[in-house]
Amino acid sequence: MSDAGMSKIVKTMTGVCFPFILIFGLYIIVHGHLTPGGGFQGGAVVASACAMILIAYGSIWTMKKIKEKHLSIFESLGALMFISLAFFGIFLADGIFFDNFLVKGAFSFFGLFANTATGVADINTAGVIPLMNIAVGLKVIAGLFAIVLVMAYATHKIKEVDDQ
Amino acid sequence: MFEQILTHAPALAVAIPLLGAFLTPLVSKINGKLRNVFVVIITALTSFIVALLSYNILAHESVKFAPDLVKNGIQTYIFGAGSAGDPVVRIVFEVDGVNAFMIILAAILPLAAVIYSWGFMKDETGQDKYYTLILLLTAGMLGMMMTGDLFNFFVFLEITSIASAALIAYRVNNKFSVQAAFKYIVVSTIGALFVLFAIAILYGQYDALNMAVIAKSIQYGLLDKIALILLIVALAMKAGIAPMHMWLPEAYGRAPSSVTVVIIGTTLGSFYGILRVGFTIFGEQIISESNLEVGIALGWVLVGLAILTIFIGVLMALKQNDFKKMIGFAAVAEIGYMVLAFGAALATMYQDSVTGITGISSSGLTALKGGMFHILNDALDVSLLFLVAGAVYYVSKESSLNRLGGLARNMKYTTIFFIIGLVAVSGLPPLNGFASKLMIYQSTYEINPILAIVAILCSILLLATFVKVFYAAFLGPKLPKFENVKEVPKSMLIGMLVLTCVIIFIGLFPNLVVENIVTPAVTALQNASAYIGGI
Amino acid sequence: MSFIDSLSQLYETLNTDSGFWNPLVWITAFVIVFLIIYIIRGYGNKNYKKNTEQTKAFLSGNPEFEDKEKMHVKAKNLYWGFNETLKGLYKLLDRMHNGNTSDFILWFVVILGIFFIVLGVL
Amino acid sequence: MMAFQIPYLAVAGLIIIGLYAVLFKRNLIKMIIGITLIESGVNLFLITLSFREGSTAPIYTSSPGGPMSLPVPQALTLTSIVIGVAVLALMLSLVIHIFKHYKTLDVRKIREEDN
Repeated sequence: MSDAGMSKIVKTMTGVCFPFILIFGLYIIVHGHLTPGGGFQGGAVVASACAMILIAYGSIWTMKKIKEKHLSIFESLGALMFISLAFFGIFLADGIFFDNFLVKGAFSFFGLFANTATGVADINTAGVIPLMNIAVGLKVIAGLFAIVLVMAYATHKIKEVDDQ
Repeated sequence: MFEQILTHAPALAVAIPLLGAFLTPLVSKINGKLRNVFVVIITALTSFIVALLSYNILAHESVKFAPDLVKNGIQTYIFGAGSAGDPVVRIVFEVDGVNAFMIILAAILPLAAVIYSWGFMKDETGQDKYYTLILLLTAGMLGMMMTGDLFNFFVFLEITSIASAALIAYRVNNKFSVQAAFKYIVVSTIGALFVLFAIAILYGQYDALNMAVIAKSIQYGLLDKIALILLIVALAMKAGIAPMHMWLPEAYGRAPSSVTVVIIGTTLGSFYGILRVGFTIFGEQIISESNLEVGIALGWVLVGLAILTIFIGVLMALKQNDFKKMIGFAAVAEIGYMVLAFGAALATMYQDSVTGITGISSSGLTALKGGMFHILNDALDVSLLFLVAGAVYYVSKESSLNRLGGLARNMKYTTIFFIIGLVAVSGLPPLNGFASKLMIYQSTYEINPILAIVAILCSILLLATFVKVFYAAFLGPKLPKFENVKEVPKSMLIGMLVLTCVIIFIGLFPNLVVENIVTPAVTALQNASAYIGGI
Repeated sequence: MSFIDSLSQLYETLNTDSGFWNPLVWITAFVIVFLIIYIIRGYGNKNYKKNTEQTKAFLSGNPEFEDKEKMHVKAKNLYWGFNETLKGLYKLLDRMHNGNTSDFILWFVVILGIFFIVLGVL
Repeated sequence: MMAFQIPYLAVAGLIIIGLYAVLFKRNLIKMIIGITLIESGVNLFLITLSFREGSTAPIYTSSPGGPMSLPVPQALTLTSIVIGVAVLALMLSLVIHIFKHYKTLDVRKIREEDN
């Protein structure tokens, strides 16, 4: 991986593929409670799409576009969302930490649990679980991309020092 | 009010530091000072809840705040469903006497560390990440000490490993701290993976992850034996028992002092894991007539390892010239004393010829109490010494004892704290180290005099070690390069004072602590059936 | 158990199996002994004078160095005899503590093996 | 019945190869690969525990019916994989720093000197 990025062909193809991978990853996150997958898996897919951009365009260019600082804010927000959803369980519904307060009690916007028989399930049947999946997804996207980004940048820095 | 908090206390004790950890980066975007206040408040709140929880479990029935919550000395908390849920398939926190004892440590150590870091970390960069990781470490430690679920234990173990490794490498410009962190993460990952392997074996056998459920149905077949060995040895490596202790002095020595204090808590959390596995999960199998020989053999192996640990720790500490590495080796020796007590207790198991009931003899019981008491004392004493070492590093930027000297002339309070730590850790009367070591000496003397002699001898060598430090760093003429050294900032002094006060309190009233905190813990430790009945 | 009861526990003696330990009694005894020594000291010779040869440390007749660094015995020189006597043992310990990560894990495997043999799995 | 044993043999093989790499390889990166191998072995063990012959994936949506394999070990494996990723990332970034300081990846040279 050169620091300036790869050839024009690779860059163009990355641009073409990126939205599709993004959509696929987001699909996995949002449908985590119905199909295989969830926050971590979908987040890893999205983060790998971001890593693809990093490889195609090089770490310096990517560092200019997005800072590790901003990613860490997203990461905190994701984790915060997750833990606050768990905390809401104490204050609402039955008053238990990690309670699924959206499927019962006064805040039951989201009806019932998914039908336990086989067949097609609705997306709004799992209460807080999809929301938690989204929170985890946010954290994983930001976290994994930050790791890859910082590592790429650090190796580039070491190379720079070695060259001198 | 208290009852409301206490209902959720096991969950809150983990959730509040977690919430604090994730809020810290956002708060520190606003202001550095605000962040420090925020972190101290979060830690103090956690400590308060933990102390409340611990009090409610250990206190006598009539003075409890919420006696309904505690059944048989055990409070359970089922995540996600409350009392309506089936505890077998859900994540459960089960806090009994042992847990209530261990979390006292987790209440004191991070509080002292966080107050101390206010001054200690003043000039460092990346403090938001530092505080995030400290809070994460606290949450992981508390989770480890309260969970009633084996897999959850593994998860918290890994959380603490990752957070501590990142904190050990906090000073990335120092090559020694980076390599110490690498060694720590390799050792703890491999340990944790073997723990997971053992958990998987148990899960495959009994189709449960809940400790109580596994303990209820456990047999003592070949696979269970393998799981037992893997769990004990892997956790022993994480607890720093010789000859698997080599990571410990390096990790303790190279981490910033405030971090070391919290890592001591997690190391003792791993030690708690050994106790839980040995006495609760396999308790009814090990302490039973059919496996009496095996239990005694296990006890003697532990005693052998303990003697080795004490010996190596003390001898290496005597030779070290690095302040914090020396305390690290002393910490290894202190862990050896605990293992000695617990191993000796197992080795005294006997079968009553009349009733046919197997049990631990009365000297074994004293050993158990002494060992349990020593967990608390060791954590406090060693932590205080590390904080003093950090204070010395803070003023002199020097960790080698060869280049230190005459600091007592400028740092009165730090010197006093060091003397208190020295007296406590080397088991001199009247401080806390003596009380617990006395119990260990006496009980091991009744089991085998040689053990007690080795223990006392090594304690004397430990004193010699710290007298050397005291002489080399604090006494002697005022060195010209330390002419302008000043006493450390107030927050650091307060951090040390917190620990010192607890040490002196335990030292002056050992019976109070033993009767009210240690004895319930030992009773709970032996009473595996109560833990099983908690679910 | 009332609050008064728990207060009375403050000065109770810690009974270990065949002995006991009460720091408050110990401290009282210590203070009394200290007072006696202090009284005896009061009867001592009072011809001590400040800022004379009397106050200087006696270094076996050697002169005191001007350089403070040279006056301080460094940590590596303390317990020289002890280290010299146990040289063989320390060589062994140093070889054990070689700081090689692979060796840490090797010890883990060795202890695992010992436990397997003791508990009769192998 | 031999076919049932193959995954367990693979588990043992993975763990032993991983331990071999950790114990006898001198390159830090190879040691890390060894650790990941042990981790894969343990994960494979968990997954193997959950599988029954002829069972399908434990998803209710449009499932063909019939027995399903146990979902709990799969959840455990997933958690363990997530932790593994975090540990791996941490170890690799520490290795980057170690290389910066020591200019080598030989495990025998990565150690403290007395000062």
